[in-house]
Amino acid sequence: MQEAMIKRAKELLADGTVNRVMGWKKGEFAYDITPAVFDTAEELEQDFVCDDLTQANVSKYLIKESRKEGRILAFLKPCDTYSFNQLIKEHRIIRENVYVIGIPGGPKIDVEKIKAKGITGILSVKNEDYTLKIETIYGTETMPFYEAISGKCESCKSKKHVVYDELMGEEGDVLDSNRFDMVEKLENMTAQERYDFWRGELSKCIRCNACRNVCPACTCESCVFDNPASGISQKAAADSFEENMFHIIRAFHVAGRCTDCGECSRVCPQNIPLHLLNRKFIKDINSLYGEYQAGADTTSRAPLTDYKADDCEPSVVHERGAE
Amino acid sequence: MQVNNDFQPVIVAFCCNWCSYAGADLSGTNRLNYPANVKIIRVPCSCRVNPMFILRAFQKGADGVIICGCHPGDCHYTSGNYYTRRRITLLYSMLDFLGIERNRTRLEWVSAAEGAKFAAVMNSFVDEVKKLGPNRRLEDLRCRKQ
Amino acid sequence: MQRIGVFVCHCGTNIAATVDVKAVAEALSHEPGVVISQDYQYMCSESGQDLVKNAIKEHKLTGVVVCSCSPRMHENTFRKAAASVGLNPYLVEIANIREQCSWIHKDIASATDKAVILGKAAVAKVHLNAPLTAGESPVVKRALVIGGGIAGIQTALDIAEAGFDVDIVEKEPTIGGKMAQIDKTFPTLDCAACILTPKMVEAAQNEHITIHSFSEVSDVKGFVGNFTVTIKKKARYVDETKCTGCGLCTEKCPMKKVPNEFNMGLDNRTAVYIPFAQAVPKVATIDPNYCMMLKNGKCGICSKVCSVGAIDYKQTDRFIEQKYGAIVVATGFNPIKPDKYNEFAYSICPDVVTSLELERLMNAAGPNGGTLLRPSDKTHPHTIVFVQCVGSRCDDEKGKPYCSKICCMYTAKHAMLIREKYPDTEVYVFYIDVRTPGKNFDEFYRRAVEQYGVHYIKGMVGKVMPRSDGKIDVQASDLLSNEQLHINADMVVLATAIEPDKTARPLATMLTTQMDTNDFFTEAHPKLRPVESATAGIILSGACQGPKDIPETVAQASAAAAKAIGLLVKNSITCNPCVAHSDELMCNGCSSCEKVCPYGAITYQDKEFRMPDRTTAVRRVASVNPAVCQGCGACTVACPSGAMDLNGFSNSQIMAEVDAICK
Amino acid sequence: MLKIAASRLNELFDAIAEKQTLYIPVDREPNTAEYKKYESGMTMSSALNTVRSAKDFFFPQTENLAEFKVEGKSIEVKDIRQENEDFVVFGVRACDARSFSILDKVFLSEPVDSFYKNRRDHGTIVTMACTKPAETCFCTVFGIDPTVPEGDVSVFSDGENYFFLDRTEKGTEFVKSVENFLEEGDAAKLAQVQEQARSVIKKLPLAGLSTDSFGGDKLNEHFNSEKWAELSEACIGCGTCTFVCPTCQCYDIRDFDTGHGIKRFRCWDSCMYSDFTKMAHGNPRTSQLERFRQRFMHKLVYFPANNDGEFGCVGCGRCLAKCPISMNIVKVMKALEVK
Repeated sequence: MQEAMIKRAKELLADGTVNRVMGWKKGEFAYDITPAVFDTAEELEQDFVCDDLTQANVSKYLIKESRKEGRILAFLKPCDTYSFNQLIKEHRIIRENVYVIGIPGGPKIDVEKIKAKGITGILSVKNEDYTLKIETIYGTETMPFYEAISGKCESCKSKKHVVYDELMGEEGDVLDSNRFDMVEKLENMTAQERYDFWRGELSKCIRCNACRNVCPACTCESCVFDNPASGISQKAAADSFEENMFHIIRAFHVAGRCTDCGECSRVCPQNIPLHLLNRKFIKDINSLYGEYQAGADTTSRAPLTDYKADDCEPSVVHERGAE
Repeated sequence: MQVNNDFQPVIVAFCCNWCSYAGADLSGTNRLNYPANVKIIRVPCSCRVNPMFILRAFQKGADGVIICGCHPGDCHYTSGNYYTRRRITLLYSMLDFLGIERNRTRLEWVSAAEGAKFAAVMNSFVDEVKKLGPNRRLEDLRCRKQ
Repeated sequence: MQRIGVFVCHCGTNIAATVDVKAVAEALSHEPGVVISQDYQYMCSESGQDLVKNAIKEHKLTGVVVCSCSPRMHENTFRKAAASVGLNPYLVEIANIREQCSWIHKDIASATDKAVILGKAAVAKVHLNAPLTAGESPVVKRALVIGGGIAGIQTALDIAEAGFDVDIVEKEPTIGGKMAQIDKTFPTLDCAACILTPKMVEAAQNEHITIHSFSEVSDVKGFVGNFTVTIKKKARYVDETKCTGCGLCTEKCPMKKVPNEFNMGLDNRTAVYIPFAQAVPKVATIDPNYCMMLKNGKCGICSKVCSVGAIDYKQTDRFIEQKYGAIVVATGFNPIKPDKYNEFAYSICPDVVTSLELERLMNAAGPNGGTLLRPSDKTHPHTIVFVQCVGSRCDDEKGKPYCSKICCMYTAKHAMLIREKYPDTEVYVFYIDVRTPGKNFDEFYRRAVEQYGVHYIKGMVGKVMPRSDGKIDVQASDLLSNEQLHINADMVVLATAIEPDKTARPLATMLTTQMDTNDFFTEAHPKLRPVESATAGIILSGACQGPKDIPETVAQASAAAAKAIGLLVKNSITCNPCVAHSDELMCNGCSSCEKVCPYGAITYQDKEFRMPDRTTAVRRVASVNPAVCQGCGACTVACPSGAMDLNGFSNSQIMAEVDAICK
Repeated sequence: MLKIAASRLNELFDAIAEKQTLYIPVDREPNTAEYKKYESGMTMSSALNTVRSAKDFFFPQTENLAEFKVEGKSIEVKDIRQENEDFVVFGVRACDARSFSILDKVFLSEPVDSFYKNRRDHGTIVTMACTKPAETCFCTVFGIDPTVPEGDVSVFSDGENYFFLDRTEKGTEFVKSVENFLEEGDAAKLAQVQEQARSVIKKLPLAGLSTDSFGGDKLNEHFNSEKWAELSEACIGCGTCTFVCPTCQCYDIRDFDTGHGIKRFRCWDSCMYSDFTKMAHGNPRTSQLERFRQRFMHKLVYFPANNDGEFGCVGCGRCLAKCPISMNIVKVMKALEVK
């Protein structure tokens, strides 16, 4: 696929359809892949990469890129197209300036999962018939492919591209995913158990803002948490409350806008399952106000800027099972 | 559950100007008693209540937060309370998800004519929060009174 | 540094009996920024206000906190007082220590503590208050009246009388509305047409009034003083400016089997028609559902006979745009169709009619030329049963929960008219209650019973069954004698509930006005502002606001006109300064705020900005029209970045109050 | 050399913890370690390093500096220092151990940061020699020998035993305080383990990285380099690299209104943030390119310029592993390298 992508990108550069290509660039090892903009065929030949370890969602970069001169080619995985569409809806990306090629999605491999097996000194990772062959400085290691699947791909919601100018590979379907299982598991716990779970997770937060800054829904010119005039700006969580505050407000601000791309949890250096907060909102919205998938289209009214006269009362929360 | 009678919870009530604040006034005019723990903040519409305000109240030492607005369909601004209802439902659900006691938060519709309801709601909410005891799960320790 | 004055009111003993006002004043004097803290017997009195004014001058106050009764009571009083000595009125805050403190608490210690906290919250807020200046927006000196019934006509005439231009938009080909269909009016029994038609003519001839008949409002933009309305002039296939209303086309039209809606479908009209003789404008209209020419291009007779060449088969809907300063809604009512009530056999028996149908049956211009005959066999009815509250005061979904108000009186009128004209006819009225409040109303009803011998029976009609001999068996219960009755009737008249016109709901959405669950427009205040809607500049006239009889409708119509005139005489209106505003540097143009704004006050524009890194960029940013914004604050919460904030209730002000309360 | 059998390590921990607070790295998840206050029964992590560095012990992410008690119009200043307790950090790697001396240059030079100094004075650092470095390791580039870490006490493992080498006065005192748990041991196998580690270190993929192109005198070569645009292009401006970095030492001081007073605290700041060093007129570095450049110029040019050629990086590799977009100091050095 990578070769075909480079070939197609070079064609589109050559015929003037686009003047730049948004993709990913090889790193020092197998896994340290960086989103990058390529201007020439030579650069593409040299550095372009799109393999099992290429996870980053590049939609957010297109906010800026689509405002530059000329048109940019962007390779988007199915999940990335949802983010892209949502950004179109919010008038953040200028659609005409992006040429979208839909590429097949995952499952992608997360190197963290390989490292968690105690494998270190990783030089290269190859998928040989669903067995990963990992070259390390200490020799060759193997592990089953499925044990290294990235968290965001484990509960993939859709293999369908919701927006593209052309497709490479076959189009997939919206999947019946198990993505709410963990949310449900938490819902079925007692309040004390939930409290303990989240305290354990959120207390790890170092407020590096990686989740926020990578999030394609967090596109404010100035975040409330960076703006001293907001009264809640913080540079660090000086108390457990502030850890809660940051993550609750962030989840609330992206509620109805989060496409569940999973980048927040992927980039968290402390492995906090932040996507569960967003998924909780998605699950609530689906069950209380009707199925809604942010980014599935560019016209529908978002659940929090919409209402029905007979919406449920907040007492639905209070009437749930015992605390 | 053990009820600590000495515990005097701090209750913040956000009331919309057109219905609930007037309802609160009416409950005063009719001399209907409710505990002094309840302190009202006047907002133009319940939809002015930002989730940040609710969290801020808990941070700074509130033990319960209640939002009151016009009945659905009666909003002075036509649709404000409908947005409130969605936002607050989701927020309360999230707080519950994080294990924060769900009875510390409430949303009630109180019209300008419902002075008696206002007093009844406040009485029951204060009782509820008293049963729960001080807010510990969503407090900022730095703000705890020495 | 702020210089804040705190003024604690005793309100006689209203506050002072439960709150230690001196302690409150003392406690608040220690708050940061407070330079003077005083208490006084009656702060709202002349001398109390002077105390505040003098303190503002003497201590050069930058903010004032009055601890007193509800701000809903005296906020304006103290704001005016402050303004009179040069302090911006929006630098005054009220701490409500009466309704929300002294009146609800009995224990002095806890009430005093609470009063101090409420005072601290107000001080904390006033620290962040900004001087606000109410903006002004110009008023377009023209009014729109939607609906051309008696309500709309009266409102338009009164507005025109004051010298302002006013347009009437009427969806039917003629103005006149329901009153034009009515035969006689209660309680005077004078002829409806005789008193209505002169008014219709007056409206048509008034130089200030423009009538857009056969037209609808299709879009409303703008705000009080400056509405832009799009009016759809539906194609009537007749050039209004040429048609003289001679009626020749209607005589010659071969399509004569069109149900005549003016006569409630009890007779027929032609495809090209003038609804009734006194129609205004007296212009023909072609019904495209029946016209052979419009349907299949075969006919064209009307065009041939028209001597002025007014027929225009190619006419299409036209849209005109007009600016208005005020809009009066007078969309009126309709009787409900009683076909859901199987027990009354309305759908299966032609001799079961509604009251409005009876009006037409008795009207000289009606299908029978004014002689009351049964619709089925055109014979004279000898026994007539009136059924009250059909669909009114109804618990189930078939009807309406409210009392339709006018039925008791018009039924008395009908009964009386029938007994007067046809003394051999027995008239029975089945009622739940007879409600006749109103000038000369109860006397009128008593005349029906006492003078005209109408049989009023308190009870319910259980079943109406048409019999094979043409008679109608009416089964009913007499609640007073507790007997079951069978009446062998010739006709049954149903006093059906009235409901708002179906066009009202979409109109309310366009106007951003509120409606109740029954689709009646909601007034701004049920007692004190009964003719205005809560949306500034939208005024209510007639039955669109609730069931009304003619005198009440006319009274409200004139009241609505007074409100419209009150607006139009102003050159500009003062806007509420507590409105939202967007910080363009923070706005990311996502449109969340725009979507939740009930007034359409937020628009977006692409603006060029100098970015922090010294480049320029075009960004889409929100801006709020302060004249349209009503200050609800929905947008401020929808905005994730906090770019949107609300004057007078800013994020920081509310959080300062929260902090002060939670201390 | 004094040693303790690996099986008896927890006995030693229990003994230390009895006298003072002890922190050891423990596994939170497989191969994800964090320092925790030792409680009896905890197992020391075998992971190469912790996600967060050990700088927290001397320069915590947030630290209260003072409290102002406010009552009405009166303000009273209260001393709320909390950094006066002795503690031991066990298991610090060579890279982090070197980071302390870098931080010392910042915080212990005049004017001395008394909060930092107090914590330094009260802390004993027990380091642990590396035996199995990762692909992201490049400490040797900065002259660090991970097989012989600095610290008050260095500990070496041969798989069966832990050997103790006291290197400072404080270290000697520490070893003395636990000497009845230690015994003289044969370090022959240790030398073998060390030799093996050194041979791996030589072969590490980043071992060839050179600092020759960098240093205090290289300002003009790099500041205006065209490479910064491309390098910073993907940077999302988060603070992950600075917060996991053992040598990043920027902080902000803020006041928090508690309702009954003000708590003045300092907290880590990141030069990657758009509001870093924001002043009345705005931020002096207005683009992400400038912020990005600042971080790497600081580590590779400005810091050595002010600190006798010492670079502001210890090659721990944390930013390589944690950067959300995998841009890091190694890629920057390679791109800017003058060949």
